[in-house]
Amino acid sequence: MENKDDILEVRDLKINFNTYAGKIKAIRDVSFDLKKGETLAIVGESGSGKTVTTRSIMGLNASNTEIAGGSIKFNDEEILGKSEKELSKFRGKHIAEIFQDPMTSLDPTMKIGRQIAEPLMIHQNMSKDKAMDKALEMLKLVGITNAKDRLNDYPYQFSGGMRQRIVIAIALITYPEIIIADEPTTALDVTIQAKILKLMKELQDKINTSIIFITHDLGVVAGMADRVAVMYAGKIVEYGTVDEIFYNPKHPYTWGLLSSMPTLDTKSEVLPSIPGTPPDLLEPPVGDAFAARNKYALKIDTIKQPPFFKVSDTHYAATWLLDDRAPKVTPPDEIVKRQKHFKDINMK
Amino acid sequence: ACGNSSQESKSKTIQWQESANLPTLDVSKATDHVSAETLSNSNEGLLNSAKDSKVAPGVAESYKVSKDGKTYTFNLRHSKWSDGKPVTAKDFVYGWQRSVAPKTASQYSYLFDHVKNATEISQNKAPVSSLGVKADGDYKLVVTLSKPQSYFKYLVTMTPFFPQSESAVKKFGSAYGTNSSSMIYNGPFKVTGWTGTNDSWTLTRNKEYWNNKATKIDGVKFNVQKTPSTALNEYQSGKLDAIKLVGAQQVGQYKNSKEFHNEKTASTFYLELNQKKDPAFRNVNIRKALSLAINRQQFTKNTLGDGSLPAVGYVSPGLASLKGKDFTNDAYVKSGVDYNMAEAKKLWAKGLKEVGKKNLNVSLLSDDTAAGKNTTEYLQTQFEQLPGLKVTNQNLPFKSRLSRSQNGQFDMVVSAWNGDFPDPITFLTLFTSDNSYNNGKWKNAEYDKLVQNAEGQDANNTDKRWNDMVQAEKTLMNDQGIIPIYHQAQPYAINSRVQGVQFYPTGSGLDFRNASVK
Amino acid sequence: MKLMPGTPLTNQAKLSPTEQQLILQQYGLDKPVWQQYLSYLANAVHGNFGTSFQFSDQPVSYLISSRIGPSLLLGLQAMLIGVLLGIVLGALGAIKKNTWVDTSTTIISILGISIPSFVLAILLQYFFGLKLRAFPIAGWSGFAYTIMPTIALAVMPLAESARFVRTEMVDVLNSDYIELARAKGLGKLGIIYHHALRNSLIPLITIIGPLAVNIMTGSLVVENIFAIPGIGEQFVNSITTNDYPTIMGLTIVYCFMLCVVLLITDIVYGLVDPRIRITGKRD
Amino acid sequence: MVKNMEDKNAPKILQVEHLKQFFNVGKPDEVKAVNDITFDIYKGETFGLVGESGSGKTTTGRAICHLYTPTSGKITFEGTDVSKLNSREKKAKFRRDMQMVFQDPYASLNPRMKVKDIVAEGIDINHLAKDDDDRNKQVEDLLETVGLNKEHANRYPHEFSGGQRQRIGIARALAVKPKFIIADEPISALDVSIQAQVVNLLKELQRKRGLTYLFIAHDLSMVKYISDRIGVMHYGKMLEIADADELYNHPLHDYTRSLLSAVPVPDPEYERQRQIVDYDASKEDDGQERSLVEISPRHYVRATKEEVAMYKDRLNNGK
Amino acid sequence: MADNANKLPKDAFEPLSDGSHLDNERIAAPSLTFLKDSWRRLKKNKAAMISMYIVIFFVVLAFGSQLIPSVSNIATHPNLNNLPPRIPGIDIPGFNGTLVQGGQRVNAYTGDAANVHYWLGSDYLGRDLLARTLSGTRISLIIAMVATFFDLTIGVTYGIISGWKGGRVDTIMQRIIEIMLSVPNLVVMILLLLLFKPGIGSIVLVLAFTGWINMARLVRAQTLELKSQEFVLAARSLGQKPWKIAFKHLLPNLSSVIIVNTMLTIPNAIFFEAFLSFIGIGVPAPAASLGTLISDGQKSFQYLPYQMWIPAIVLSLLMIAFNILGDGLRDAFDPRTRE
Ligand SMILES: Nc1ncnc2c1ncn2[C@@H]1O[C@H](COP(=O)(O)OP(=O)(O)OP(=O)(O)O)[C@@H](O)[C@H]1O
Ligand SMILES: Nc1ncnc2c1ncn2[C@@H]1O[C@H](COP(=O)(O)OP(=O)(O)OP(=O)(O)O)[C@@H](O)[C@H]1O
Ligand SMILES: [Mg+2]
Ligand SMILES: [Mg+2]
Repeated sequence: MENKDDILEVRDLKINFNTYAGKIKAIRDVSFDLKKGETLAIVGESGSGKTVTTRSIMGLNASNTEIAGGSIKFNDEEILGKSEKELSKFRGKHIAEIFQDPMTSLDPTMKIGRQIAEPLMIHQNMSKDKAMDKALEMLKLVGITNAKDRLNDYPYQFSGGMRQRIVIAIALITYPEIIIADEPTTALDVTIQAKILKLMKELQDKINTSIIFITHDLGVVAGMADRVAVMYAGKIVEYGTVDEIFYNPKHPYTWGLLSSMPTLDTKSEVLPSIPGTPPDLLEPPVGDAFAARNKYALKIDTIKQPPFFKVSDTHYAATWLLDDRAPKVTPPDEIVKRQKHFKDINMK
Repeated sequence: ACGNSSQESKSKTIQWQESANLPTLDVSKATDHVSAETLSNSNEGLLNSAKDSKVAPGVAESYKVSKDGKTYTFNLRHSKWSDGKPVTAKDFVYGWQRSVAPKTASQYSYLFDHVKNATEISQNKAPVSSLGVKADGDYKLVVTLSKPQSYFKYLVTMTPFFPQSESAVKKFGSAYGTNSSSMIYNGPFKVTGWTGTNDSWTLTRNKEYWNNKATKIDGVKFNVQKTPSTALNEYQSGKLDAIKLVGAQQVGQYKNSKEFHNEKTASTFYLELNQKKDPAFRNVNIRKALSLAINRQQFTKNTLGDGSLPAVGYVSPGLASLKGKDFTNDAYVKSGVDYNMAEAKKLWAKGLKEVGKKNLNVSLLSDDTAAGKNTTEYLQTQFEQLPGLKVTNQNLPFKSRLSRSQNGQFDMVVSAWNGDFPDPITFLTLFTSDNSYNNGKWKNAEYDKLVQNAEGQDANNTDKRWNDMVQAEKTLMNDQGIIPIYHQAQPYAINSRVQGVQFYPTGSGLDFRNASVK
Repeated sequence: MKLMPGTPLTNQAKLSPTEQQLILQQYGLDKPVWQQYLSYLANAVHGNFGTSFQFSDQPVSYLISSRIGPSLLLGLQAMLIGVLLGIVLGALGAIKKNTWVDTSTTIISILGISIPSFVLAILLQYFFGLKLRAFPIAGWSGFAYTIMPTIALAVMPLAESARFVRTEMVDVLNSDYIELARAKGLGKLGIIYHHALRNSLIPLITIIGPLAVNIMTGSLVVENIFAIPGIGEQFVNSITTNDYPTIMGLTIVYCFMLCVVLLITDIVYGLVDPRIRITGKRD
Repeated sequence: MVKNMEDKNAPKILQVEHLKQFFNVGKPDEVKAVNDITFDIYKGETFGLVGESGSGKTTTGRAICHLYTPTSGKITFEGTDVSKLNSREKKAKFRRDMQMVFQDPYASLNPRMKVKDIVAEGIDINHLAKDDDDRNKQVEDLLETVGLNKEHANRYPHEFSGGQRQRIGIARALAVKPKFIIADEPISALDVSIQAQVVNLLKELQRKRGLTYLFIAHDLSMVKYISDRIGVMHYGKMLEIADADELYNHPLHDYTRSLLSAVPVPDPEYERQRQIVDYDASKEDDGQERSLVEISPRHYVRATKEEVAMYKDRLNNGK
Repeated sequence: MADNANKLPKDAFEPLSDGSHLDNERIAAPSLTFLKDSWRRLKKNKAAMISMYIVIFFVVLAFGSQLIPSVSNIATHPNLNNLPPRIPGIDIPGFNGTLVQGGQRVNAYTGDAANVHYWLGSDYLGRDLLARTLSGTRISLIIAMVATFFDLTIGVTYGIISGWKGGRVDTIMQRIIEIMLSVPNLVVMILLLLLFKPGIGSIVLVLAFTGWINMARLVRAQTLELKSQEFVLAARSLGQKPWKIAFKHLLPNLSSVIIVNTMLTIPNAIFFEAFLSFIGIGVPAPAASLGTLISDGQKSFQYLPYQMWIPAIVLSLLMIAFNILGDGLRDAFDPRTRE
């Protein structure tokens, strides 16, 4: 896993939240790394800890957060434990974030030109005029027509898609090494989503930034990601390249996700579904957190958490099914079909 | 306008607390204490009030009364208005005519009712010029009365009888008397700094005053301070030289100090029982029972505690005396102002039986001031010791209380009267059968007769007149036509650096002519 | 002289019917009530509220205009100080949420809302005026005289605006755009100054109206206690003496002033909130 | 694909004719949320309605359910004009026959009511239960039908996950034994792994109870999966109606094509080759009259007379 | 990474039998209703709990004391007037019957008074200040209840109707409210006094006239929000009658807004009455509210400070308690504070 290209390394991250009901163990030993210029997608259902993970990279944790261990290194520099002041020098400059809801993530009372230019003025001590010029450039880049006039408009004068472009412009203006995009298109229509995603890819090529892309839409992941990490109940359960995850998934949860999503040519009468609901993170189960919803669960799943099993150099999955001692199981039809396809690709 | 307090304490200006705003400087229209206190120092009539119910020369150096008591001739001194013009007899003629003229609507025009034609004029039945006052040259004034009035000399000390300069009235027009510069003065002081609505004004020494050299102070600054506790705070911090003390606590605190001045006023607070509305009150035993149930001593000492005196009768003590004997002593009727609960209960039972009732539910009306509430609350406690009597208190603002009592919308009302001049008649006329202030509608032919005699056939016979009035008072008390409660006093705290301020129980009340500052 | 217990004031004595008639005419009280009312309204439109009963011959309009100055000065001073300090306290509380700073600002604002201004005024006067001699006890002749009444009046708006700003600011600080500002690398002060303040202060404008009512109400007793020659003191006085023309005149003036305040706040709100400035709509 | 509607000649259960639904009529902020749409739904089928946000899908659904009074147009349900339901019983019957399932599983259940009272609301209104026991029994049955159990009856909505809540919402709708269900984006707020649970439930219910669905969504993959026929809406207009497969295989209208080209597909290879088709809505603003025209059997497109030929051509030549 | 599987049971890699472990729809957490949940959060708020106990304490004391004649006796004893507090067995200046007179602390309980104990002193008519303060508190609380009553009846109804009807009805109703808002309470009171005499009746009328406006506005806003909530739509689509929707769906969901706002209306009403009484147009004598008592006490504050302190402290405590409790309830009900 060690790689010189790695721009970000997250190791054994553990995060708890103190609440009136008790301690929520939201992130339980998450490790991953991010290479320069690549897009890493994190998928997983609601509450699996995607946002919390990325927030702690930004150092933007809620006040009741307790970082229980682990490390986050940006270019070999430890981020965890930095003071708010050090972090703020770092945020926006090296790591930028695109938020989920374009309707609420812009300051309603500030002209958008100023909002876009702000990071430059903070981090590069740029004069206002110069920063505004840059902002104008950026606004054009994200495809807003008539950009010069619109610099002086307020957020409510833009549609949702336009606002998201502005949010992207804000994130990009300092040419950060990493962009974290937390469900940047969930609130948008598919047609607009497609345009925004295309825009992000183009801009990524232009400034060679790395992207951590959070979503629970596997379709979007397929289009955006170079590598994928699948999260479940505060843990990464499987990660690999996008082809490995989509065509040769190994974890039953990934199976479930992929097969419960109909494609345009799904014909089956009944969609395979994952029964039940995610576990309560106040008291995570002893063994595999997914066991209670897993058709293929083994006894050991209720006793011991599975370690990562290596599938390939780039592909790991945390399921006892990959243990040599485990019985062979047949994945759902949909997955079998995909695995066949994977073989075909690899043959070529 | 004023510096800090240490400077003030050295200055020769007295800082005086006033508890209400100054409504007017128009001598014809002034009816309240504040106006009277200011005007009687800034302006001067023919005569001035003096100690012990006497009068002192004012603009008139001397005066003569004709044998029949109907013609008064005043010899005026040479004196000046504050604008330098001389004060002449014409100014008095004009001033009096103006006070009586219906157009002016002076509320005090009734005081002129003995002056010839005054009543007709005020009813618009005779021209103003027919008023019985004439100038005989610039410095002689002749007044003709329609009937003799032994106390006329007191009347001319009052503001409506002050001289008024016709030219000034014309010049200021409707602004006349509505602010300190739209007025001219012939008294020891001029008023300055009054805009008509503000909370302070100053009496400043009037250099044109005929007796200016006798004035020892630079002036008096009146400061309106309606909150008694604030006034007290200001007094204690030296910002005010004199304040009115309100309530038992303030009085109690100063009672034994040199700064304490308890000024008697010629006033009586009494209870009127509505005989028209409540037949039970027509029963004398019931009226007597109510009177006997009031422990006036306890009430004035403990509850009011402000220096007021238990009532000794209707006419206030110290108002008038004949041959060294105070009117109240002559007319004293013990049973009318006594406290005897046992007797009260007996009479009450008797009275109830006579009117054929078992119990009585009545309301008790009074003002909504602190003293008014104290009074109703105290009376309520006392009265409810009479078996079968239930009293509901009603405390209303002054004007509502007044209109209710005049319209007969009450069962029992606490009324008050302050004598206008030092003669018992100022009190006694109130309870003649047809007087508009006889709210309880108590009727007594004997009483009417006696008052009529005092005002009419015996007017020129001092002794007889005195006797008429004494008998009238006794009649009123014996029949318990009203129930006197207390005589109000006005306690002051006055910084000992201030000396010589004169108080009079009637009329203007306050005189700074001899005041001095240490 | 008919006596009013306690305060020596007189009332119409023995007037002849003609004179009574004349007085009634003077005050227009001889006509039917509805005519009185209509003519009152017609006059009021022209700023003529009739003549005060208490101050003979003083038009109510003059009474008001000559006494409104101190009231306005005090009111504005109290509003300004109250709101400004309130903003500071509220913002501090929100920024230092759940710390002792927050707790103490909350305590201050709860006390401020809960202790009536009249009690406060009395205590201020007694302790700071009389005992400590720090400020003049009462009266109106210079800035020093305005200090205690201003404090007494300012406490309520201070507390109210502190509470309001705190809640607004906590909301704003939890909003996505503040999160974005943090993600941009803006420091704490920068966030507060550039983003949080404006957004949490704009809504404050909406409570200026109610605060003005508050101050107006408070001024009635505060002016009385500190003997300030303003209209509030006069209002109480006219109530207790049933001076109807003055009551009506002052009522109209108060309502008018309040309407002006409401109008101004509405306009200002529109000016400072771009959402309304441009579309003319809230939300 | 196994479609529910085997009988191509099934009777129409719902006819919508020239439905218009405007808001704030006569005010400056007038919204023509639904502007003259016409379509039919056959008994037993699932009619999918797609379109971008604000295109008027929800409004259409609510107008059909008579939650709004339509500005104009006619809605006929089972042969009777919905706006002319004059008697109380008829109204009540209509309310029973047509039910809604809502989008937001958090907002669609009253947080202050117990699950059993939520589910039984329809039973209570229509007095469908003989007594309390019967009521409880019916509620338990319904909960079982949607895959919950009777212990859940006494709990409050906030104790449930999104999928479970959505199933409670379905149980509530089923309680009055409806024939027609309008499902307004019933799964778009749910996690992928949960969506399938609800979709499967809906399909199963349709099979067992012969329900007809108006299924509103903007997730085209899911709409395609569940629907027999699909209508595409845009700016309050219906642009295209066709059988699901037909629509996906031969989209005619430019907007439909653009929409389809934008659907993300969980297949990296497919995604790499994706071509986005742009759609310029101003094209339609040329003032020409357009109406739905049947280009091929059961395939309608909104077109002017001239465009009809163009569409026919498109259909025949594949592009 | 895969290691020490040695200690595992033999059958560790057996599939979990037949999928019965798939306990689909289990709910682990104990059932908690909204109210219970809020109550639990409220209990954590110490200040709010203390305030609640203070409120309860005063309510019980004010109304309960009426049952005990010796405590609620407000008879006058003119010769026992202006006595400072004296509590048997307590010898702290201020509570031992002494007061400062002319710079010296003297025992005020002499003569007639030697054997009486006024725990909180007596007033100018020798009435027990404890009893008067209690009855003043009672008046304040009654006013508060009346205000609450109007809040709950007029305010809530008005708000619900305005919000629910929407459209023109709403516009008109809101205009009416705006007009009423621009007339201060006090002015309404004064205008009423031109028609009626001062007293609880007039105060109640004013409260009936203006006291509920804030509630109506809040309820309306909330109703507007709720109205478009899907659960209300669901009820409508089931054919539920509007008034039943109001009772079954709106009211319960409005309850937190209503409760919180009531808690904040109460101190306002109490203050309003105290203020009126203070300036002398409140409850008429001999009834005395806290405002009257403060006003009376103020007059002799320098000498008999207890006469003002006691009612002032009670009034302030009540206001503080209601305000803190209101704040606490708001936090407890607000799901956003669920941390
Ligand atoms: N401030 C907080 N206090 C308490 N719990 C929190 C807090 N923030 C997050 N959590 C909990 O941590 C877990 C992970 O949350 P997170 O927001 O990372 O999920 P997510 O994967 O981003 O989900 P979504 O797809 O809904 O955005 C959840 O159970 C959430 O309830
Ligand atoms: N009650 C209403 N008053 C005014 N405008 C409304 C109302 N309801 C909906 N609209 C407007 O009508 C248009 C269509 O709304 P509708 O909710 O039907 O769209 P939709 O297709 O369901 O969108 P989404 O996918 O976001 O749910 C929108 O512009 C919306 O703002
Ligand atoms: Mg998230
Ligand atoms: Mg919708």
